[in-house]
Amino acid sequence: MGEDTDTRTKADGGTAPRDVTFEQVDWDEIDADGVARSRKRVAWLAVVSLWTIGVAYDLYSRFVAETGQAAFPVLGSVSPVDWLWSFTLLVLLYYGVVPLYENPRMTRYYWKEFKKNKAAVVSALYLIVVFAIGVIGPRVLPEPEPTPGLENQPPVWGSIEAYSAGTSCAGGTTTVDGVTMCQGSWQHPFGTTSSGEDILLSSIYGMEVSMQVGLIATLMSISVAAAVGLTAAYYGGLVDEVLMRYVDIQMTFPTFFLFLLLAYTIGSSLFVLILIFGLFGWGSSARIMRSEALQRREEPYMKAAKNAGASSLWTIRRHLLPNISNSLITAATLTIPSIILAEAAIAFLGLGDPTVPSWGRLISDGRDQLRTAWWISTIPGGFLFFTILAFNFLGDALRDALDPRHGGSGE
Amino acid sequence: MSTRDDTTDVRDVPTERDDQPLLKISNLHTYFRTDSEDVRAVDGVSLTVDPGETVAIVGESGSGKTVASEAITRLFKSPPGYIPEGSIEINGREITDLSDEELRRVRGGEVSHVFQNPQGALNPVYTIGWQIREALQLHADVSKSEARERAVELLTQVGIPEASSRLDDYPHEFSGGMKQRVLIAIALACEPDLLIADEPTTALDVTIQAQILELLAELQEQRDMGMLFITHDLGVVAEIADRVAVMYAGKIMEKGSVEDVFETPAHPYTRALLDCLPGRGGIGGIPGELPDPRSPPPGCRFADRCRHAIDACRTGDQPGMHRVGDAPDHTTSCVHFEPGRDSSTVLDAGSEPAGSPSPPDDLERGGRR
Amino acid sequence: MSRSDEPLLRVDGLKKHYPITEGILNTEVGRARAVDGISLELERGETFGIVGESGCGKSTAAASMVRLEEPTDGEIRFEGENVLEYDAAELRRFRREVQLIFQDPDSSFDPRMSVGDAVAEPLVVQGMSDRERRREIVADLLERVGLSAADMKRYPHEFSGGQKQRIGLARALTVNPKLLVADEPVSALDVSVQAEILRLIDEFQRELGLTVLIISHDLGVVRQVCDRVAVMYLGEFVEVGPTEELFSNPQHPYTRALLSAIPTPDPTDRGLGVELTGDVPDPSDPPSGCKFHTRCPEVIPPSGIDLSQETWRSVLTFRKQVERESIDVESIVEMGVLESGDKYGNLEEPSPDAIDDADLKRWIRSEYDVPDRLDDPRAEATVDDALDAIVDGDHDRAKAHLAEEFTTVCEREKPELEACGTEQEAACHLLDDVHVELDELRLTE
Amino acid sequence: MKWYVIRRVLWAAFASFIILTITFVLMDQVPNQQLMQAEFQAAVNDVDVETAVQAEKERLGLDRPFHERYLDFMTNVFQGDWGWSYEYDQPVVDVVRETVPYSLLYGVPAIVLSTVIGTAIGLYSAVNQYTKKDYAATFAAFFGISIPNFWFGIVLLVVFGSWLGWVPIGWNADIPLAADGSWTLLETAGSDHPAFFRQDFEGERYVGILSPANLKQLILPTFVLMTGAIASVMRYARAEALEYVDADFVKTAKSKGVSNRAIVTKHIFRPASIPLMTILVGRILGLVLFGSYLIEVVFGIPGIGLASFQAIIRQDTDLVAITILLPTFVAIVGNLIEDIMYAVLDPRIDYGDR
Repeated sequence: MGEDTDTRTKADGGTAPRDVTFEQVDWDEIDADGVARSRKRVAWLAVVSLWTIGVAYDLYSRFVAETGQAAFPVLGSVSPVDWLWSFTLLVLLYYGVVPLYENPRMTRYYWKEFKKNKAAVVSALYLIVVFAIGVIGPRVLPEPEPTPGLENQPPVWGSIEAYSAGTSCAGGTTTVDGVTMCQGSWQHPFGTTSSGEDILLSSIYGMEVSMQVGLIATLMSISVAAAVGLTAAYYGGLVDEVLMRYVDIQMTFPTFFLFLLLAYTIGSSLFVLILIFGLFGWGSSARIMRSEALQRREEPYMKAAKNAGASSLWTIRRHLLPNISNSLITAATLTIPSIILAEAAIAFLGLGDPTVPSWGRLISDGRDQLRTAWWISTIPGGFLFFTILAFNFLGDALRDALDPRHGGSGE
Repeated sequence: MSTRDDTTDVRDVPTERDDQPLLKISNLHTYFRTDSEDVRAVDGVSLTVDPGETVAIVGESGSGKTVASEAITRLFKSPPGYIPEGSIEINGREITDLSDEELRRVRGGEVSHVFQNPQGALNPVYTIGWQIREALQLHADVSKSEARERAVELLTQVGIPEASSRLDDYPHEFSGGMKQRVLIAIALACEPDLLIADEPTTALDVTIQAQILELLAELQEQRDMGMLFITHDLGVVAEIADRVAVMYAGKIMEKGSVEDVFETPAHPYTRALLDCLPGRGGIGGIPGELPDPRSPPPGCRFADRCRHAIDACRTGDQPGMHRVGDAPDHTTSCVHFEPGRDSSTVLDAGSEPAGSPSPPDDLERGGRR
Repeated sequence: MSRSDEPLLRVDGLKKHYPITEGILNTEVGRARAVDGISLELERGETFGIVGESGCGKSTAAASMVRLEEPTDGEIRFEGENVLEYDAAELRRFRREVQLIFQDPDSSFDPRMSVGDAVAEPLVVQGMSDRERRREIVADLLERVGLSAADMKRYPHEFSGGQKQRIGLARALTVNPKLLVADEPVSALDVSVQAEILRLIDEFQRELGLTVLIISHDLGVVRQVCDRVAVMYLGEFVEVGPTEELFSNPQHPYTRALLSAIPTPDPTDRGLGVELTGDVPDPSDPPSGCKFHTRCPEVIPPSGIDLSQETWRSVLTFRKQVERESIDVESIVEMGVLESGDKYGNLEEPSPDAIDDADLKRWIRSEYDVPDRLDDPRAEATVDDALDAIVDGDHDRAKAHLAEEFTTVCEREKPELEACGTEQEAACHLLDDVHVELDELRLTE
Repeated sequence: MKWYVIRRVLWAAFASFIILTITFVLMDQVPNQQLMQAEFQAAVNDVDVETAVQAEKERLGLDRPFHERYLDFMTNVFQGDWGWSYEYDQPVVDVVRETVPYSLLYGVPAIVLSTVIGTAIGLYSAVNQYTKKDYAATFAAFFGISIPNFWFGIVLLVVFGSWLGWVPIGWNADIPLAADGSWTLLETAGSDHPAFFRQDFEGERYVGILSPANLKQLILPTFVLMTGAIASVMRYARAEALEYVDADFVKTAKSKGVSNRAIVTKHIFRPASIPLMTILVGRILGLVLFGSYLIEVVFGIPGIGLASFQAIIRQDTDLVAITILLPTFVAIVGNLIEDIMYAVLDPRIDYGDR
């Protein structure tokens, strides 16, 4: 078999420098060729390998050599959360930014669709700012530290009765109706907490925490969910049964309560929190993606791919995954804010990592001073609220914009 | 937008009927609002249906035939759809300016619909009996038991065996053909004067289609009901219609009695459509695409795909309805049939040989005998 | 190397059953017999059509033939090689030789893949890694199906149905297949576009020497393009033959019914042959014997019973209802009372007991269109006995009576495809007589 | 159908079993409070610490092999013997019995109200899709979903409690109770009632669940819990209803002459309500369970959430286990009901093979 394809080529002269029509392809030659990878992919694989080596070395020095955290040139020591964070950023870059850059036509189209939703554009801008400050801020700014004497300082535009504030007043004092009022100052634009920590600084550090928790845990959760959901839907049968029954069990244990249980028994660091939300919170996303993928699996274009001779992996990656991206993005945009909220709630309850400058902890700090120093709870609460709101708006708009069938209206 | 009133032309054609038509649509437009320009789904359609008569609207997808049928009782989704101009009279009463409440009484009472897709047209969570009873009780004050009796009667009439035991079944327990029968029963529940059947057999197999067509014809005869039959299938038209209107891109291209239109198709579009039928020799289809319904080109909508297009076809509005030969009701919207032009350019052109679509310029000169 | 005397594709006794499971352990309780033993041979360069109503298994048959579905049973040989024994690499090569065109142009393209990528996909998965070469092949093909190379970057929703179907054809041709399987290639399109697509398929077939298998419910389409046609009913071929012979001289009652049900575009030729009543039976519980006998307008009556075909048909329907115990006496009484007017007008609660047996029997007859008196005395006696039994509420007796007298050969024995013309074959007991006669003739000679 | 229900019930039982096992294993890792106390006592009393701890272990049965303790734990849980709370100094069962009613006090009205209101808004929004009303409702829903309810609670407390003084800031746990500590709907009590501790007034005031004072202090927690829930319900209801707004059968109904109102209530709501109900049971339950935890902490309501929170802070192991298990079981039962309801309510679905 196959020799006839040869004859076809030769019948056409065979000496042509390039086969440009389909009749002239020598498939046996192609069968003999190996698989080539694009340069982009090679670069990506290199970066991932580098990262993996870094993690491996870190793990080695911690647990095998027991020399403590590994020190790297330039970077110094890298915490577990930072490892995850760097990987998350890499993935966002490779799967989010690079395709948009490579496909300007598609990008313009998405942007045109996305632009229609004003609330989403504002949200996106807000999130980009928060993200940028959150990523860069903690690298260049000093850590917020309790400053005895400068407790309960008001924000720059406000004032507070001097007896409620610390011993000194950064913005000087005034006297109103015989009460000495402590004025705000640009030294602490958003004021300070009851322990004298600068609220602006704390909020910036809080941005990093929220972004880390939200993005890392969501990436983990969505990746697992997509892998499980797609595998279950594509293969069906026993694979589906086993995976989905496991999801059932996992989902009966609400993540929040699971975290409480684990926080109680093994302690609660930010790393543990991220892992728990990332590894145990994907049940409902997996269900959504599975049901979507089940529908897509029956579409004729899946059959067309199979008919072309595509492997299962190819079909899942190139057809199933892109076509459930609506569900994926929906799930992701539902997951990010809920995880940020959960982290804040846990920090608010005081059950989280006490060393982490989370917004939830700030809100909790200001709870008792609400009547006097309302800004301590309100300002970080506002950041939290608007971040969650922005993610929700953004998700809604993305869902609309990413649907290529959405374009036409009318009939 | 066309300001020319197609109806004036129709009035030129002497009609022998003295009595009032059951349905009279004049210069109906139906547009849909979009982000950019409106989609002109129906763009000036005039049509009458007499009691006991079957009129078919035939056209391909995108011709606006379904929208035209839904515009009669304003069933299309609104917004975005709206009727910018036109008049619809039922038994002499204008219904375009009726309120929703008044229109509600027309729907199902005087005018009923049967739709294309029987699978989705029945509410899956109610029994068949409930859905027929609902139709009955909306328009007549009947008790529950009377309604039940009537429902059994209706189901028996549409050929559902053991009707009374099937009243409590849910739609998913019926086959496609049976569902369509149930939907016909619902449509007939209140003895409508006009039945609008929108591709009622398209989703069904030929053998089931034959059953449904026979049923419709039978029921129509019993009730002397007018029927507006929407279809894309010329075979079905030839089978069931008395008169036919050919629609293309929101306009009527040709109308007349079914015999006239099939024997002497006048409009180049009708002729091309008939040529596409299997077994008619003309293999090759109609090259080109429908014009953009947002901004249709000037002149005849079909001009760009027409073998006989001349300069006059590409200016002004859609040509008026001109009489074809001596047939009383047979009119077409083609410049070649304008008084003073030679209509034989179109009428005598044979169908092109299979597999070799020649450019239109060549065919201009065609018309050899 | 293939043997040239082998047909391109040879299918033998192909079956595809879907298990129906129930209960806590998913035990198999039945099987939907979508394809139940079909055989065919595709010669190189011919166009073969399979027609049938929806649910007859024609699409499943096509999918099983090219191993998109794993057949339950049967043998498939492509150029002499057993397709069912292919390993992964061979199967991939086989995919190259056999390509499909799908029914719905809207859903047969991944909405998130540009048309260029979609057409190039077979090339990519078959291992052609040279991007530029792929681009050139795709550009060439798009132009050959009447689009432009610039369309490569556009997405499927930007094209009309007809254009998409052209692209579908281009996608199928990229790997230069030998067999093209078109599953309802034009049924989702308008007639004017249908003709274009069919012409395009025809052109490529001639140019490339393709073998084409067309699956369609539309007899018009099949008649127009196919050399040979198979008519399928409930997973089996009931008739196979050269197109013109089959259409002009159909041998199987189902083919005849199907042909008569097509509306002709001729207003002077009205009246469709509504010969088939009811729906296609459930493929998980197909009728015994000839699967078509439950709807057949030409069921052979048992010898010794002489009834008009119409009456005989109604007696059979009646019998089927008795068999399924679905004679709803209550509702028949309800209807009967309604229609009888005065006689039972004063009845409070219409119940079978309150009705005269004779009336009830008459009503049951009329419900199933059985005449009040059958011409054949033996048949009449049987029906009457059965009715008595039903009125008495003894369904078993009624069943036994009817089964004894009215079991036809169509129900008992499964007809096989047998030659009934030069190349025509049909599976019907009506043809047995012809053969018997022929045999007798031969014997006497 | 029968098999389907049986399967679901068995599955719920199996899931509960797994959850209990996980809880037991995790709790087994936590240092035992009593042992630590014994150790401390021994150190104080200058006895041999080792022997004292060993004795205490024996007394508590902790020296027995793992599987025996595991079996014990399982039987105890099923027999309602849920251990001892050191913080409350009473059996855990009693703590649960005392605290759960407080959670129901605001939880039940919040669930009922948010379901009704949310569904109504969602339907309305779907029917008026792409109009200003729809956008307004959707926009409001985003706010409802996004607002962190613990923070919202605090802000509302400041505004309405401390600035405006409309509602009390502290939560008075005794108001819904009668003088003898039992629950009552409405009755009058004098100043000797524990709720009025340190208050001096003449005559009698209302106490009980329906008393004005109690309702007043319930307003904010109920409202805060509702905001998120209404928004969620509304979004689900809208999405479900949109599935049917353009359905063919709605067009059939319209062509029959059914009024717009009846189309919404009969033809759209009824089919949409089936999947909706099932979503609601699962999702809203989770939302409320999670929300109540925070709300009780913020408002100081002595419900099960606050008890659990304090148990965690104060290392009251048995109480932690039970207060975390309880909502989990509520979720399991909720899911079970959800699945069975779906099967019962939807005539379209044949559960023959699954």
